[in-house]
Amino acid sequence: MTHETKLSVQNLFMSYDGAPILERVSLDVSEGSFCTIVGASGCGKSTFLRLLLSQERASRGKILLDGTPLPEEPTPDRGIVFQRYSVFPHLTVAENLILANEFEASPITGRLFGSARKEALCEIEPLLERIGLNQAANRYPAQLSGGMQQRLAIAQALIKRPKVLLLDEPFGALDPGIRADMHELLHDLWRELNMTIFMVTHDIHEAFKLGTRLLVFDKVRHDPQAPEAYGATITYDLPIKANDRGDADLVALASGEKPNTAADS
Amino acid sequence: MTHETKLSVQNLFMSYDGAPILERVSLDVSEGSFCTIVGASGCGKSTFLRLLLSQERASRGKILLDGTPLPEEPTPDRGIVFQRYSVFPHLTVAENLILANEFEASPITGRLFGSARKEALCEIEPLLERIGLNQAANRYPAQLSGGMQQRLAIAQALIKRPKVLLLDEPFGALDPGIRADMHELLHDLWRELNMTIFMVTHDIHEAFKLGTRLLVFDKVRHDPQAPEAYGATITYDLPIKANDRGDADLVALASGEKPNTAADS
Amino acid sequence: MRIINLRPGRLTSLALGIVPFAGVIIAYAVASHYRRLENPADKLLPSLEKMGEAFWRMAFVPDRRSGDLLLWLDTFDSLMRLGVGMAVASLLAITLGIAIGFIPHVRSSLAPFLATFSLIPPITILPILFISFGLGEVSKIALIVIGTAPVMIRYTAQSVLDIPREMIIKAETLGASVWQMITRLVLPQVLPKVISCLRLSLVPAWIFLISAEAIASTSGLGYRIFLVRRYLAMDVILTYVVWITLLAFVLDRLLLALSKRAFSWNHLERDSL
Amino acid sequence: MRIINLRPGRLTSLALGIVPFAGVIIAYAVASHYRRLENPADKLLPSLEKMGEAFWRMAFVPDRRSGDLLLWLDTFDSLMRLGVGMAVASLLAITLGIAIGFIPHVRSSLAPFLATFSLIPPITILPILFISFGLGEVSKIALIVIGTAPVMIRYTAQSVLDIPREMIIKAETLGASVWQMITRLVLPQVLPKVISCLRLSLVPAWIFLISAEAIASTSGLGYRIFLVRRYLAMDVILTYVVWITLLAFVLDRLLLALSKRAFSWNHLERDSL
Amino acid sequence: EKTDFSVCWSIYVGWMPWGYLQDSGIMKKWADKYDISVDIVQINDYVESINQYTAGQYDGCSMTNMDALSIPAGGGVDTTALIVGDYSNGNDGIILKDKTELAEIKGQTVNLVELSVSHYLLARALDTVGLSEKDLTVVNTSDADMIAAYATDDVTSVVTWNPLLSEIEAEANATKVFDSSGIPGEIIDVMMVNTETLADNPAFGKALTGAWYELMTLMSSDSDEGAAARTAMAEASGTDLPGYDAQLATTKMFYAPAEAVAFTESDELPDTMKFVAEFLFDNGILGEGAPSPEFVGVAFPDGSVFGDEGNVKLRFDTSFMKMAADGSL
Ligand SMILES: Nc1ncnc2c1ncn2[C@@H]1O[C@H](COP(=O)(O)OP(=O)(O)OP(=O)(O)O)[C@@H](O)[C@H]1O
Ligand SMILES: Nc1ncnc2c1ncn2[C@@H]1O[C@H](COP(=O)(O)OP(=O)(O)OP(=O)(O)O)[C@@H](O)[C@H]1O
Ligand SMILES: [Mg+2]
Ligand SMILES: [Mg+2]
Repeated sequence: MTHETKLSVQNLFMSYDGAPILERVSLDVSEGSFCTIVGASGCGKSTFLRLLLSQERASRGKILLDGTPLPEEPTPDRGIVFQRYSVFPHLTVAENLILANEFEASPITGRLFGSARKEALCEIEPLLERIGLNQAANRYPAQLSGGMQQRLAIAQALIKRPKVLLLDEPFGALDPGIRADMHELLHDLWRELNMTIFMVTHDIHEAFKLGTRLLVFDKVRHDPQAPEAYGATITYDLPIKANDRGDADLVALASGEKPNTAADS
Repeated sequence: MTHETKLSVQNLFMSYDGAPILERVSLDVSEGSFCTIVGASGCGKSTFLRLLLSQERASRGKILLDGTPLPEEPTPDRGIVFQRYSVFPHLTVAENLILANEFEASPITGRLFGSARKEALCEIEPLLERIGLNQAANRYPAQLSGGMQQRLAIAQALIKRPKVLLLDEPFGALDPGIRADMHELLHDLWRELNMTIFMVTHDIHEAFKLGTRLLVFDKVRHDPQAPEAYGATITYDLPIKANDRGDADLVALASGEKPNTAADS
Repeated sequence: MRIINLRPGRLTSLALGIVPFAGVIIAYAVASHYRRLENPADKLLPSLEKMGEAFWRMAFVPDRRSGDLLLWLDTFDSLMRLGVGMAVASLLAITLGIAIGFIPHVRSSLAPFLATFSLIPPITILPILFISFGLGEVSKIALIVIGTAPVMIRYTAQSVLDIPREMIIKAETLGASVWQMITRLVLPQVLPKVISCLRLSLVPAWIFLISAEAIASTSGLGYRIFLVRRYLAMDVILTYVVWITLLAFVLDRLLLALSKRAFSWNHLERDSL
Repeated sequence: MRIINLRPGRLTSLALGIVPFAGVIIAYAVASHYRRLENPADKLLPSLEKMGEAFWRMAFVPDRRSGDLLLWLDTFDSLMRLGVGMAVASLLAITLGIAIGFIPHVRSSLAPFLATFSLIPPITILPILFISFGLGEVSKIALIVIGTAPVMIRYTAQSVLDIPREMIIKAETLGASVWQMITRLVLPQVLPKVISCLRLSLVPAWIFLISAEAIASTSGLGYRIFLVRRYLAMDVILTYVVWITLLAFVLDRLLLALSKRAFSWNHLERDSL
Repeated sequence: EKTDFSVCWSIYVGWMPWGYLQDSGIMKKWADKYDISVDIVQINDYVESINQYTAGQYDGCSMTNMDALSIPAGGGVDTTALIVGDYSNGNDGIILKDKTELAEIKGQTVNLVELSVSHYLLARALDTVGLSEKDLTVVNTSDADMIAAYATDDVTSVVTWNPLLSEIEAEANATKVFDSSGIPGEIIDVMMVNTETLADNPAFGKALTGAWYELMTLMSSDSDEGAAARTAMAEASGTDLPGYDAQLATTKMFYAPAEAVAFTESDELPDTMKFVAEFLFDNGILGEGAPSPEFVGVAFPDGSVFGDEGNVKLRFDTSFMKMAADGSL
């Protein structure tokens, strides 16, 4: 694992319709980091990911990827798993997974035929098995439970082996057994591909278990008369050492100390 | 807390389009229990809640509430929080919360006016504060983040103080701080109203922290050739004593022992 | 950057929007010019000045026979018919649409009939309409209603069916009666859909109005077009067509503004055309 | 139990569905009976047998003048026109609809024009259609296309806009080019919508077809209806109306079946009318 | 006892007086005289007006002799020709594009309103040059679109009536090769009324006839009032006075009731009706399952009957026009 700066966020401001959401966010992330992001609901975590993905443009500030400004639109070097809408409803599970392959292989039709298609389908077999969907390979997303859909979405985002992976509460809808499996899958791929991961989660245990770095978003300034007046920023930025993971004290500390807007208001 | 049987499920079978989802589910739940339900994704937990709500009719078997068969349709004695779609998009936060009140107060218009409305709005102030939405009282759900919407949904379900409350992964989208607050709120109300609660969750810690009884759903019979051939049933039914809660060993046991379809297949 | 991620600025957007309009006007002017070169008295594609004159004459010069300002008289009469027709159709859409979409028994009973009925091209049964409703205002309004209501009812019923089942169940657990669900949940969620459907139905409504006025009427925009068509007075016809289009446009925008004002919650999430 | 939770069984459902049809037929038979009591040769509401005879005559007795079986000839010609017209309209809807919905610059350029153009009642500009497309088949098809395409294009464009932005972004992260997104994501997700829109457009398409055939034609269902209207042969007219309705119904069902077969993923989630 | 009557009419040169009767109050004056009320309603669509009359919505309607025979009479509604207003004397015609002889129509497609008087005129014209309908193709074209249709290249010949006829004739490449002055007195414009209603309420017939001939006198006069009346009619039909006068010139108006009586009682009328009945029968539109052209009976003023005497449904009756001629209304 190198420690070169992969991604650098410099004094980022973001507002929607004049209401500031994020302010003065600065961050340097080295290649191969696994940043887990926690924060109060509605504080702008998803917005931050959208900025990293170039889905939205920051009001002010810069984001550098490998030292150059981010491309102006989403590119395959940054994968994403959203809270919802992440899989294509008109494609079966298997088709969802070979899609990226098809895009790459045939620029005109965007489709594989015959043996090439068979091969692509074979290639995803192990992945299907790993996410426990091999029996459902020919079902459409609408025929899957919410959890199964989310597993598919994660697998789909991993298939292009992106250098930067953005995850927005990807495991929220999964049961603990599958979740543990997905953790493992994600962890292995992270190591394998030396990905830089940003993951928003509400589960502080998960944040500690997976992350190498924990980012806590919150508002530092707060005007009780106008709670919308200020945006959130990174209030804690904790490196997590391997032996910290699962450390119950730290967990308690982090959950206890994390400031809570709802309780304030 | 009384120990009278509140809800009794007798040999329940449920299938969709011929595919069995649940089979031979039997259960007696005493009044004031807090049953947490875990199980593999897609195994039928939500389906079980739908049956308890009378949203669906079982293929076979009986469900008795206070010794009499369930009403044939949802009634205010059983509240519900779904994974999605639980709040009304055309009403503001405050209007969502006074709606039940309005239904009760005016059978014809279903609407309160003038001072009655003011009073109703006042009444919900403390609740709004408790769920941290008092600043957002006049916003529409589409203007809230996912987590805020879910908090509103929970508050809305609690407002009729139902005897039985059904929760389908209600805290999946919440961050830990708010989640802890909501736990507290739910726990207090459960005590206060002596509700019987069924909560589906994917967080085994949450299941142990809140529940008095843990139900694990899984398939007992499994045909590798036809994984859809059999339905799930209750494979573990563990009473949780107050001092068990948070017991790390038990947590590990439950998460480790929970059979996992995805890993099998 | 991919073209789908490039958003034109305000000015570019305006300029782009004007291009096709300008194109059509220029194409018309050129075609008209060449036709008039061949035959200076050509009636089919009159010059733009001539259309302007026709507009002036119809709008501001009192008719010799009746002393009326014909354009305003026609507009008023047509809009009255259209307004009443669309109001009746909307009312039917709301009542029947909700009943069909919300109550399974009503759905079983009326949905197949309505589906069938909506397939009958109303102009084929015009004689029956005229005989049932007479040749007065009622039959013109009836044609508009018969022509637009079935689609509006179906669309409304579908919107009711599209309300997530979970919301209805939630309402039941909040103790709502069927009537309360209708007034507090279904109606408010469906009204913006009714308005969009109304906007879509305006075009067929105009067509039916004009057809009806061409058959039995002594005023109205459709009547005037019919009357001057036999002399191929295209200057008047085209002026009226532009005027009708303008009226339709204004109505459409008014309805959109109404919807945005009255149902702001429905316009929060995404772009619409 | 609330009425909204009571679902009628299959038989009840069937019986309920038949009631309104039976009601209309009985009402007609009674009205017809009383009219014929007064004037046995009444043409306005012929008896059901007479309509049966008319059907037999049109379908199986060669015409005295031409020797053709008129019903089949008319049906074939009309369906050809309708088919070509709808095919062209669908093609326009898919190409322009996707361009407008997907590419902001095209949207800025064409959306306002299209919105305006769709407001013009096509029957008012028939003379211009004639000089552009002649008086043959092309102008009839053009009338159908002009009448239905704008709505279909708008609807398709709106469907494209309604695709969650997240999916497009996901596709971008999977390395899709704009063209690939169109062919693999937008088109497949929009096609079922185009088919539903096509189903909805069939009714106006029939109306425009019949209007077009009334203008200048030697065959077709609309031609026959307008021709026999000249001697109030309501037996033929009503037979043709029933026949058109039947054809429209069959087309509608065929399109639905096609959609269910080709886009099964789109029909998994909820009830539709 | 009925006191409220209504008649309908559609826009055509010979029928514009009906609209003027209503607007000017002449009709009301005459109706008041007989203690009844008569409403004169304009219907834009000619066929629709006849259909409405046939369906019983109106007590009378202006139409041609041919349409009276095929629609109301053929439909079993006993109908009386109350006022024979005019016949077409050049008002209907055949126009060829870039051709000058009627015989050149052979092999062409001819645009006309099928089964209308235009169609009849064509059949009669073809007779004169030894052709028949089989020698050409008839394309049904709605009258409202006729002028625009002529402007397209597809159309090479049309049969139509005024004002469309003169509009098309004004085109440089148009030649009128035949018109109704070639078959004078065969295309007759008549106010038809329901026989039963008329029999029960002679006052209705009297009021209509009285009002009509009062206006005829006014209209035919050279006075300013006459010109004003004609101007009003011109504008109601969408043209101006010279345009309307041009149309009147090709219409043989019976301004004097005596002329109309003479025409109706002439020997030519039965022959004309025979031609018409044969034409209708050949085209299969003479009533349901008509076994022969004589299926519907037509009674003439002298009591003679053409066709089935047991099924007389169209009656030419001069008694009311005679009253007008005698000044006894
Ligand atoms: N498109 C938008 N327009 C206007 N405001 C928005 C928009 N999207 C989000 N917001 C607002 O921005 C704030 C942050 O939203 P965001 O979705 O980033 O929160 P979050 O931290 O992801 O919350 P959660 O944990 O609930 O998902 C919220 O207050 C929300 O209301
Ligand atoms: N309406 C339906 N028709 C057919 N099958 C259904 C329907 N609803 C659910 N299923 C199937 O029933 C099974 C159980 O679904 P259910 O939603 O109860 O799972 P779950 O345990 O709640 O899963 P998750 O934890 O992912 O929410 C799944 O296999 C699903 O595909
Ligand atoms: Mg978020
Ligand atoms: Mg579930």
